[in-house]
Amino acid sequence: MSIAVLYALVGIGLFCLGVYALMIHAHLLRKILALNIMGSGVFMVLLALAGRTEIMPDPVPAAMVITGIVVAVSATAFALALMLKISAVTGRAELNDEEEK
Amino acid sequence: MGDFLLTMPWAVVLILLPLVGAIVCFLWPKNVNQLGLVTLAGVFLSVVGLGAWLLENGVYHHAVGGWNAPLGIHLYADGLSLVMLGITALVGLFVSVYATAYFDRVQSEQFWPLWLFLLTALNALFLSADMFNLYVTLELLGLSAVALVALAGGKAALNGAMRYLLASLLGSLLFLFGVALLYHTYGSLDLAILSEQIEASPTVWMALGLISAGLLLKTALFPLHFWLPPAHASAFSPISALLSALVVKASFYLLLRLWLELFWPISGSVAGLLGILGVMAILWGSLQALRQTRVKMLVAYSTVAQIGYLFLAFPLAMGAGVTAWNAVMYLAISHALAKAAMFMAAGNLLRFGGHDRIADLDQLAQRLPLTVAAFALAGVSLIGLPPSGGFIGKWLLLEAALMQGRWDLAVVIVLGGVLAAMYLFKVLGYAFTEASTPSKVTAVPVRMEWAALLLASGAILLGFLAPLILPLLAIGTPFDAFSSAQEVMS
Amino acid sequence: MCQVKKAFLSEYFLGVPREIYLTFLTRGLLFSLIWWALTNGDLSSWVIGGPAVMLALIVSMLLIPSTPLVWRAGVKFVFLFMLRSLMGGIDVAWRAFHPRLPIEPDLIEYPLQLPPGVAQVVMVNTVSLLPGTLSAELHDSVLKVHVLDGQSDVKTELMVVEKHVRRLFGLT
Amino acid sequence: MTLSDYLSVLFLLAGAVFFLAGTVGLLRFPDVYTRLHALTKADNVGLGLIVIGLAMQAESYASVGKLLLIWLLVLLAGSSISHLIAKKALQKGVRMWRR
Amino acid sequence: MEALSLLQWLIDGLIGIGLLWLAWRALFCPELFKAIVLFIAFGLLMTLAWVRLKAPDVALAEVAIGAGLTGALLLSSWAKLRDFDANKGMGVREKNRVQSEQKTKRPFFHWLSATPVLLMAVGLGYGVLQLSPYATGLSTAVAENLDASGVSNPVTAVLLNFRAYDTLLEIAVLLLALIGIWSLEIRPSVREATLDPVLDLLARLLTPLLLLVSAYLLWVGAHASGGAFQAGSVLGAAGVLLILAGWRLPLSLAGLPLRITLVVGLSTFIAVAVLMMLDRGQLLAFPPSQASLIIFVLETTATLSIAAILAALFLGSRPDHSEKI
Amino acid sequence: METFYLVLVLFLLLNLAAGMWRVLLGPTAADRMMAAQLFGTTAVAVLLLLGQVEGRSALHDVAFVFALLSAVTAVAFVRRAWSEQEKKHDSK
Amino acid sequence: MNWNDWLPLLLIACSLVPGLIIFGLAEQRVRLRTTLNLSGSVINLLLVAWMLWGVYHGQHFETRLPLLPGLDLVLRAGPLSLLFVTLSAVLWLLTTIYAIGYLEGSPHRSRFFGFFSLCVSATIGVAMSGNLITFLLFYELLTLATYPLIVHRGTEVARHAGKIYLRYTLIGGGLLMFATVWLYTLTGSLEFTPQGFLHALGDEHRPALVMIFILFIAGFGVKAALIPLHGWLPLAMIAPAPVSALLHAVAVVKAGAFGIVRVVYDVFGINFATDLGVTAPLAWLAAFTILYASMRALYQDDLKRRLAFSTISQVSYITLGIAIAGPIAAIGGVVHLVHQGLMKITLFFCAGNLAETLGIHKISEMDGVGQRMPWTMAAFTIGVFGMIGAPPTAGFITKWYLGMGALEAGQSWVIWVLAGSSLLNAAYFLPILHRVWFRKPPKHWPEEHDFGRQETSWMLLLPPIITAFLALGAGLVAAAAFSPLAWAKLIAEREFY
Repeated sequence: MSIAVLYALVGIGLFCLGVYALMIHAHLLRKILALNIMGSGVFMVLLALAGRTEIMPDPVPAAMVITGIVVAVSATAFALALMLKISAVTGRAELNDEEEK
Repeated sequence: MGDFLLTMPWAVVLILLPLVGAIVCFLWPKNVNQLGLVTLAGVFLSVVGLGAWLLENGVYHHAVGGWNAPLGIHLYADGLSLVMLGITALVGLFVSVYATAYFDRVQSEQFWPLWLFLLTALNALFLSADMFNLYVTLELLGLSAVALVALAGGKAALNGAMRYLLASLLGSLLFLFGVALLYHTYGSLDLAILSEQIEASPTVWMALGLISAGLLLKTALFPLHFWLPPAHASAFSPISALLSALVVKASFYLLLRLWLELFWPISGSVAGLLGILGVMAILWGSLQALRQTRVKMLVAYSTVAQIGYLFLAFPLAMGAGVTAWNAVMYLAISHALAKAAMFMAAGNLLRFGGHDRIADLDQLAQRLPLTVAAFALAGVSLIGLPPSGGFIGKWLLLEAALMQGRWDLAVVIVLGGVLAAMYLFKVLGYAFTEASTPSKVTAVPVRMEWAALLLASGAILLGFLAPLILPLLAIGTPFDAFSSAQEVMS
Repeated sequence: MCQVKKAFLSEYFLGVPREIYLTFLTRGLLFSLIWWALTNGDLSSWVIGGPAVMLALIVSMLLIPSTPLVWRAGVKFVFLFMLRSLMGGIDVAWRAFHPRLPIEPDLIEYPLQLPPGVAQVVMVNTVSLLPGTLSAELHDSVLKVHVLDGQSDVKTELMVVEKHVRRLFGLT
Repeated sequence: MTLSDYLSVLFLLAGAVFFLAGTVGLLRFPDVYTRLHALTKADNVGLGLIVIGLAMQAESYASVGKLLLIWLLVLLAGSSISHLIAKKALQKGVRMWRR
Repeated sequence: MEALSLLQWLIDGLIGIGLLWLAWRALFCPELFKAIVLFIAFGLLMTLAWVRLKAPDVALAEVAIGAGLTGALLLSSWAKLRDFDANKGMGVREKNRVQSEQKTKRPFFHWLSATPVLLMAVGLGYGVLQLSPYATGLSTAVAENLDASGVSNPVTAVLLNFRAYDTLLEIAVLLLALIGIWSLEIRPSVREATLDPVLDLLARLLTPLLLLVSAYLLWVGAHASGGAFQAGSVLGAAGVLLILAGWRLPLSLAGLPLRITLVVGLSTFIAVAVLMMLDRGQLLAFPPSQASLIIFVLETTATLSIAAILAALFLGSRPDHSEKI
Repeated sequence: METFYLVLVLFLLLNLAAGMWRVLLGPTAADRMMAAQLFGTTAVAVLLLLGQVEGRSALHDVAFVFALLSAVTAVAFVRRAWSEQEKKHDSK
Repeated sequence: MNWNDWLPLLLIACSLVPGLIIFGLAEQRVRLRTTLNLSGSVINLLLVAWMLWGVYHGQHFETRLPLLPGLDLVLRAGPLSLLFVTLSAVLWLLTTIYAIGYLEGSPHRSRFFGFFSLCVSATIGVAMSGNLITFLLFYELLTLATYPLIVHRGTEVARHAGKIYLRYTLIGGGLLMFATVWLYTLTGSLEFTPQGFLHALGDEHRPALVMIFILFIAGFGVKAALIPLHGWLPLAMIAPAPVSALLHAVAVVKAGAFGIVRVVYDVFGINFATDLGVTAPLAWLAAFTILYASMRALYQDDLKRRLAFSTISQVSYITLGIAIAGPIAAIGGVVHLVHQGLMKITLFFCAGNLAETLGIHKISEMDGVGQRMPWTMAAFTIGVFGMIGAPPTAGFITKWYLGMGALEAGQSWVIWVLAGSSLLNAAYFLPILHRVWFRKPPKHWPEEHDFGRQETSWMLLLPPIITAFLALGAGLVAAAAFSPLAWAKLIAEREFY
């Protein structure tokens, strides 16, 4: 096992924690946090595994992660705005599980 | 003229034109409707151009930036992409015309940039041959779709949008994780290169699982469909049309593409699982649709059921490959036309009576005949009754199932049609009868009625166009990779 | 929020021209220095650096009122500040490590003689880094200071600092 | 190791001690205000010392400049923010701990 | 070397465990505010992890985003959420809010979701461990073509030349998010705290500095860590800071001028793409001799747009509509 | 020398871990935020030290940006998150 | 390009195009609508006559369009097709006239006539299909086009009837599709061929073929209203009278019966089917349906319901004739396709006249109605005698040939079925005639409309009289060259092609 693999495993851990939290939490802000942490986990795996060889770090995963971070920020900002709107309309920052009658 | 058709880089135009359109609509929102329609017309023409090019030259390759894979990104188009692009442009055009009448000034200012972004994402997705690029297009697609759903602004729409957003982001991340694993196994993101090297290993299995799970979530295959009905039912009708007809298909297309070109050598053995989920989707979606009391919700659940059909091809591809894939693609495009028309018709009902309660449709067949006709024609295609695109699709699918002796699937295919008939004719039946409480009515613009009707007629017309469309699908033999794999297996 | 904008403009237009000229120069120098430090002295970087410094200069002129500083006092002030803040660190470290936690917090009010504006803010920020003091509120030129050790003679210390700040800004 | 190296190590070690002090203060001090004292002062001094220690190893004046700039920034931000937090705490009536 | 290696392991292990612990607490501690603070800390630690993974470019991006924007966004959203609650009445609501923050699905559901997640974790871990210990990345391919790319920082070369198409779409995603938020028509929060002289000066001091740093990152991106996105984020942070200090874009600039700033990056990208298409027949194919200039132009405009978009994302509501309400 | 720097890094990281305790303890929002702030300053130091170890000036840039931007979060906290309504909850 | 290649398509267009135009017409454009309708049906008749002449002289009319790889859309005018087409064309013209009179002044006539024309197109399409997929296509189109007619009145009852109708027919359609595709995967062909195209298949496929046959019969049996698949038909009586007349006399039930003919003769081939052992059970089923439905008819008071059960019973004669598996019985079955059509439409027209003119729906209200509406009731009487099979009506010819065929095939039990059925027919029809002619009329009819000197509108009166004459004529001049019987013999000669 190398340090790369250590970080990759941490990434997997983060990802799975995120998935679990996303599923069980009701509050939207928490779900958004969970998605962000999941994203970080994926990015970490992506980048960590690039460091398996010591010679020269692979720039392509780094570029992908940067792109991914931008996308994640966009999505987070949008999700937060949507959450606020929901909260303003329904009074709760949760999804209504029951259908409207 | 012919020369011009063959020299223009249509694929690039298909991606950049709607993007430019979106920017222009965002900058100068005064004439969005005209700007948008011009863009759509341009996109439509570009698809025609690309089609001409493909017919002449086979597949299309474009190394963006002049960098060849694996370093750069390739654009790629074959018959499969072409048909998807074509259906997108067609449905898009009609929905756009519909939208010009549907939205008021402020709404159309919001609608157009988002929709054009969505169109960009769809086109880019259908043309990309790079795994990471596909991820970016998926995100572009998901965000624009969610933003469109949220436009409706009500409680239900916002909730639906949020659920959709969460599902979509989760799906994208799963996809990205799979991409990461693939990249680190083979050192490339290019589909063609990956497909040459791929072989079964624990890592590849995990990648397969993650990518498939992500895309299934976005495609809303049972039991991952939970987000679809609220989102599709609560959005503005033209948007529901776009979502059900195109957006869901995009992730399905991607799944199909990846399984065909990438995973088939290893995934054949688990294809049965997708088939089972497909069957459950058909049954569950139809039963839920039967239970609904509102038209749009019913139509949305119908989408859940219809998506199930698309997955029946996976277990069937083993013995009856090309037939099964043709069947599914035919079903997909027929569903795109029919479902778009159906949502548009539902939008007309909503506009007309201010509600979409099925039991209170109140003699709409008399008062809104074009709309009800559109609904009925679309329904015919969805049920799979002849003569319609849905019939051809189901015929081929049934043929594939029986060729392989998959009686169970064959029965489900027929049963699904009967169930579809039951829930759709429920709506139509009430459209003939008088409601107990008449509601106040608003006039429906002619454009909205005709857009729905023409699109629905398109779904019917597809029943006669198989000799034209099936050869298009075969350009570049997208289903061939699979048949060679089949030989290896047998 | 229009007042804010107006304030910016007035600060810009109503200043004394010569002062602005001077400020312009000093700030330009400062920004160039920063750019030089950032780019590790790379000469080719000035292609971007030049416009960037100019832009930063313009923005800073728009945002920060031109306040002429007295250089000699400035050096003195920096020296004092360094020393006192080091003392501050030592002081608080000592208290933190001390097993009995020798603190006796108190809140005192200290009326500032300084004119409102940049000078007051500099004072406020400085106070927070001095030993045992933390500026907690500035209201109508009265500074509330939270002190760690109520017994110590904070007021005198504050007066010293205020004097230095006043000199720094050339307000005798 | 040269003399400057030894000096540098000394500064760095001292810096670390101050960081420790900051943390200990953060944990031991009884209320917001006192904790703010600990954090602002100790950490800033700690960082300053580390910056000086590293500056002695630096290859160019420019990088020394950059290090100093970083420290100044942290100083400015730290003191401003501690003031803002303290002010807000007062406004909100967070009670002060008294012996 | 033995001690050194052990030390490395300890550091990386600590960071790894710290990350997992922070993530766990951020996701499962009862109080939402605490969770947000923990998440901010998580972002900061993530930066260290990127540094340890020898990806300073990513670390810069993470810092610019994690430390600057995401934290501010989360805190500000949390505050707005609470304001909605508060507007509906105090006391009881407060209790409800705390409950709602902790609310999860039924315990049965916890197990139902935990099992597949655990399975997935095991599977993924196994999959990763099965990977060959030698990376088969594209570093050699990038290195071979670096000369023709116009920049010497390989990450920038990938982002703005080899895979520039991704970046184009990425900027489109950013813009889209903003358009999406604007179309939600969120009313701007009425409450804006009184001006604070200390904060005011801080914002005013930092803004030109942030501008300089942004320009620096833009420049340095060509041959070392940095680049358009990092530069844009830093500049955007200046905008966020100004917004927080109470400054608002004058209405005269909030209309078309702002919109043009928002799209200038994407538009330039498209324009360059089309020009290259016309010139060399391939999308975004830069001639090697002019590549560095083209990339510079692309990055500059992108920086401007990214900054404007990020600041606007933080503001949330359309600035040209905000005054009407 | 390298080992020394790394020991320092490790020490600072442990410091951070201890500081996290405060985030959990609270009791006021300010306490938590403050701890995160500590995180910022310490992380700057860690970054500088790591930069020294790896001989990368890029890390100085990271530290620089870090220092600049961590202020933004804190300001957001003070201006937005920690507003008037929290009185009862906080002052125990 | 040969004109003959397009004639079958043109024939369909004759009703389809007017239908589509009519959909777009405003409600009040009565004259244009009528012109379109009538000219469509007249042109249709002329074309049919032309083709009859052509086929008689051995010409070939076939339209072939590609539909799927390996499968074409085939429309072909063979003798059997033309028999059905002719029936439809003639009755369409008459029903159109009748419907114009019947629906005068009622709402949504554009929609009605549009779908009506669509139904006719579908029926003609069914008749002329040259292969199973084409057949299926038009067969389902027929289902769809009739649905709006059933729910036309827009009442809750109508909606319910429509629902039941769809439930039956769509499930039937599903079975058909299943069977068709299955067959296709076995043989790779769906083309209707004299003597069928299955006998080349190996023995190992026999169980599958039996299953397919059962599926086909189940599918077609729904429309042909074989017991127990008949449940929709009595309910569908809610539709306006012209619909009941055309649909139940001609289009829908005949399409089902026609499908059975096609499957037995042109898909399986009668010899092969007999060999498989599937014809005998079919014959029993048909016989049972004949008797059971007649028995049910006895108990209906609603005139249209009684007629409906009568239809169920009568249509099974066709199936019976086919299933007996002898040439003479087959002629009887095929000719009954026409004869039953003529007779039953007469009865429905008359029932419609009663309802429209006097508001009479029930048999118990029909006392003495012969005095009020003698012409209508005369036509009715002819129809009734035809149904019973009394000579010299058309019904007699059918039963004669069926009986002869059964004897020839050595299945004498059929005679008893025929006799029993005739008895039952008499039992449920003759009392009506008694009421009509020999009882005293009541003082007030339930809901009387005044049509001046005539007993009812001439548009309502003319069609039943004509059809009654045709029904009578078909029996009287059965030996003539172009009589249905002669044509049926031609069909048998050319092996049902």
